[in-house]
Amino acid sequence: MTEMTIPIGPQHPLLKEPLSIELDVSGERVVGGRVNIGYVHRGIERLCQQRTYAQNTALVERICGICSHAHTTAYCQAVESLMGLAIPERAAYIRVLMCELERIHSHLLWLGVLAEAIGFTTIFMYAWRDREMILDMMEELSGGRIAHAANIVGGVRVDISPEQVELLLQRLRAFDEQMAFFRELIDRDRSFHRRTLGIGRVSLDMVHAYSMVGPPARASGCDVDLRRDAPYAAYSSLAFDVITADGGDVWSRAQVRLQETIQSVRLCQQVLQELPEGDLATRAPRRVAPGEAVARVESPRGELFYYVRSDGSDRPARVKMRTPTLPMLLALQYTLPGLETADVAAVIAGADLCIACADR
Amino acid sequence: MDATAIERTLGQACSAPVELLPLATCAELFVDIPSASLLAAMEGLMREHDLYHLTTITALRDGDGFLVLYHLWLGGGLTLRVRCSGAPPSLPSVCHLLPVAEWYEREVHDLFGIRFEGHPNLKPLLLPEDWVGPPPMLAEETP
Amino acid sequence: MDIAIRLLQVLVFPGTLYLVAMALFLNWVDRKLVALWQGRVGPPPFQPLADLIKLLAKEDITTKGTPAVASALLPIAAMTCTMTASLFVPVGNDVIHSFQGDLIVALFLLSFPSLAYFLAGWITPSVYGVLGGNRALLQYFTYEVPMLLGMAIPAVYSRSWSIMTLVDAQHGYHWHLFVLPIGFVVALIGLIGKLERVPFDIPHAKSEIGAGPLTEYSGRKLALWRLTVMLQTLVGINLLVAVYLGGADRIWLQWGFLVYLAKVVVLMVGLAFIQVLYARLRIDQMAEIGWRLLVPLGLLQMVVTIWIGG
Amino acid sequence: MALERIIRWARKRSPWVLHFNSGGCNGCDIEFLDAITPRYDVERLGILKEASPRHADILVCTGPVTLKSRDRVVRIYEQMPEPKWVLAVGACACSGGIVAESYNVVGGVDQVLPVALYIPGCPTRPEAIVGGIVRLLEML
Repeated sequence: MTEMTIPIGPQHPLLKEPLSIELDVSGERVVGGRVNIGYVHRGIERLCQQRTYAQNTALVERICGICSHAHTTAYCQAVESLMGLAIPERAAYIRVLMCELERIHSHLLWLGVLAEAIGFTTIFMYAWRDREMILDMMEELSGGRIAHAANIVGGVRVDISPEQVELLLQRLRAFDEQMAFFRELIDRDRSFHRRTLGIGRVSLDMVHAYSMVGPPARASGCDVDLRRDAPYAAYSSLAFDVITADGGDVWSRAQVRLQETIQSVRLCQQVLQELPEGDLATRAPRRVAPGEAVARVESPRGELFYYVRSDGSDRPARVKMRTPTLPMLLALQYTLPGLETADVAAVIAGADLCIACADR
Repeated sequence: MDATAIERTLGQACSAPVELLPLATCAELFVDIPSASLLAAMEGLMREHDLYHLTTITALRDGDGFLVLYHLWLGGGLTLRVRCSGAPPSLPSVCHLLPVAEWYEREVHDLFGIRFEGHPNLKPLLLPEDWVGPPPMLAEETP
Repeated sequence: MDIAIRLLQVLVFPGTLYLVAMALFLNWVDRKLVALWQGRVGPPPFQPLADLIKLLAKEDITTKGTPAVASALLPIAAMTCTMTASLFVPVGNDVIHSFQGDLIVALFLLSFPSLAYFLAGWITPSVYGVLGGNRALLQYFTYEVPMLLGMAIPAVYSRSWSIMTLVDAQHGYHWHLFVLPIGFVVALIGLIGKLERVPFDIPHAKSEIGAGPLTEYSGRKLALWRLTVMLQTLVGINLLVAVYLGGADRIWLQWGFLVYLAKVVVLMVGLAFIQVLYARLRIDQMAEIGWRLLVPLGLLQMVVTIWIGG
Repeated sequence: MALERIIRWARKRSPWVLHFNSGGCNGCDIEFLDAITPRYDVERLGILKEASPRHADILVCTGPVTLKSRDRVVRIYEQMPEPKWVLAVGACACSGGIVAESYNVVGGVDQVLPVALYIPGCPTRPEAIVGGIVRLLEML
């Protein structure tokens, strides 16, 4: 069989971001794969040490365009616990609202990218057209479609007026009807099934070996969700259920992400209906006593981990962030062998990689 | 995740009494482990508390040596703190126990210059291959 | 005098000028419809013409390692074959040249561009080009057979290998479509596979191997290749209309040409609709549909045709 | 002379775009992809997103140029046939943006490529990207 190495190079129509994957192919079957990253490494951890705590929220938000709010939530929670600061109830609720809206738009973005990878451009267009509804909601709330600057250390900067609550609930209902189309697509569209069912299957012990997190882990039966296991912000007083599947293939991941979107819509509706009164933020001191703190947040792609250490000055001594895509990329390197070359695109897109997150 | 059982396991692994200190700031348990018994501690935890999730490995400068934190998840957050010093600072690699550590150790090696004995390929992960100069996180002045 | 008319026919009306204009128009219809069904606005009119002229005016890079002569000749050869094939296919109710057996010549000439498309990818040094070439070759074999079969069935049914006589045999509404529906479906899917349209656009799968065989081509060569693909679409549709849908039947007299145009556009709308509905197939699924579904169906229809004797 | 005008008309009507992210957070990339999807739909201006540098006229660069992707950006630019233009989309591409003084960032795209048009914004709104491309077409 013809041995060949196919570079899915830093510039490739499948990838929105630079990532280099070399596939060793014999005939139409992949026999080996090497993933190397680092094209988007901007040394954010080093830059965080040169800025004050408040300035870092703007920097941390620009690690990744899709889950910017998750990053600021994790960072602010780490710094708030470092300062021993309790944020007001209303701020916790608004944080959850933005987190869930971001989860919905991230999953829809992923559905579009997967559809384009398997050549289903129509679904790419529909998914991204409906995603605009969510971006409108976020823009109306915080003024920004992608970088919202909603979080500040000590609370949130965004307030929701009663009319906005009404409008948002109405938009969420309209969005929910649109989601019915995608649910039906995932369940019944044969041409979607043919390219995703049983492809790139990941077993539960592979998930454990590579500490995989988020929807890909839950799609293989690993029932971990930080919103329920280690509730933060206002998740402890909200009702939602964690979606798991046990197929482990690209289709089960699509199923998990779609159901999660529905849970997120339910969560948003709960937050809007039970939004408590109160102010939005408590004042945060400029200098922080020496100490260290850890924060874990369930970002759209999985567990986002932040570690902040202070040395008494107004700048953090060390900020360490671990994004959920890193283990996913490592696991990808070991799940690619054995695939057909034509399925590689579906598996890479199915893994919902965010390279800007992974490289920091 | 019951702290006493973990304390007993780690105590056996490090053959010295070990104490889990809950962090004052958040629900995370820190424990200091001598670098020699790091592997034993990991195997103990994996064997008795079915540890499988290594969130990440954080390195930070502490005086002349380094502190390396292994953040684990056993239903709750647990961090093993290991002090490491020496001319070329080095630690035993854990990636034969937890394969995900392969990339975390490469990244710590990139940014802090800490060598991990027994690591399959300690090539740069995030920095370009032809990176010249000291590990970036140690450089004093901003470049 | 006769030569002047011949030249006029070859160069202007049913010949080059008309073909290029019609191919560009059909390409615009295709892109506009796909965009509208996807909720988008779609390209403005004359967009394919603008693309073509821009590409012709662009720098023509021949990468090191690509034989310059071959890479220049292939698109020209592919286009001339498609043009010559269209000599025998009636446009409206007149055809440039018709003889017994011109259906076979047309089909043979139409199959060469797909081979040239494979060679175009094969001679470029880029991995995507070679891979695209391999896939194009595999798809070429899998979909030439159903298409040839689909086109041959009406010929067997109406006992003639000349397209014009086939058109006349369908005079007055008994089109071959009504008599041989399975043959029409086999020919149509064969045509979609041959033109490498979604769901069979595997050789130039944008998300897997970039532009496939044409990855390394730019400027004039790329323009010629894109025009060839458009011409193939037009000639393929013309062939289907003539052989299955009765072409421009004499009973509509002078309106015959408009009816023929309507049929071509309706078929184009059908092709665009299929493009919106499906995801791209994998190479093995494509081969499976080709050999396990289309060829047996075609043979079944052939046996039925021979049995009912026409 | 007429041929010249026709060619200019064709270039204005069918600018094919190639997108490359040389190191940014994917904010600007998503906004560029938004420009292709139904709400903004740049295909009505004849803009197509192409898969290979050989087919493209405009290189949309998002993100600062990091050390590792510097030679990659230059190679892609060289692969593109003339006439070609570079569009720097987003604050990072224009000047290195918020991560300008990082150890792994060279700076904006203009440190490496001749940039025809800068589109600021962090992230750039899709309308700004579409407006930028139209402004570039008017400059032809």
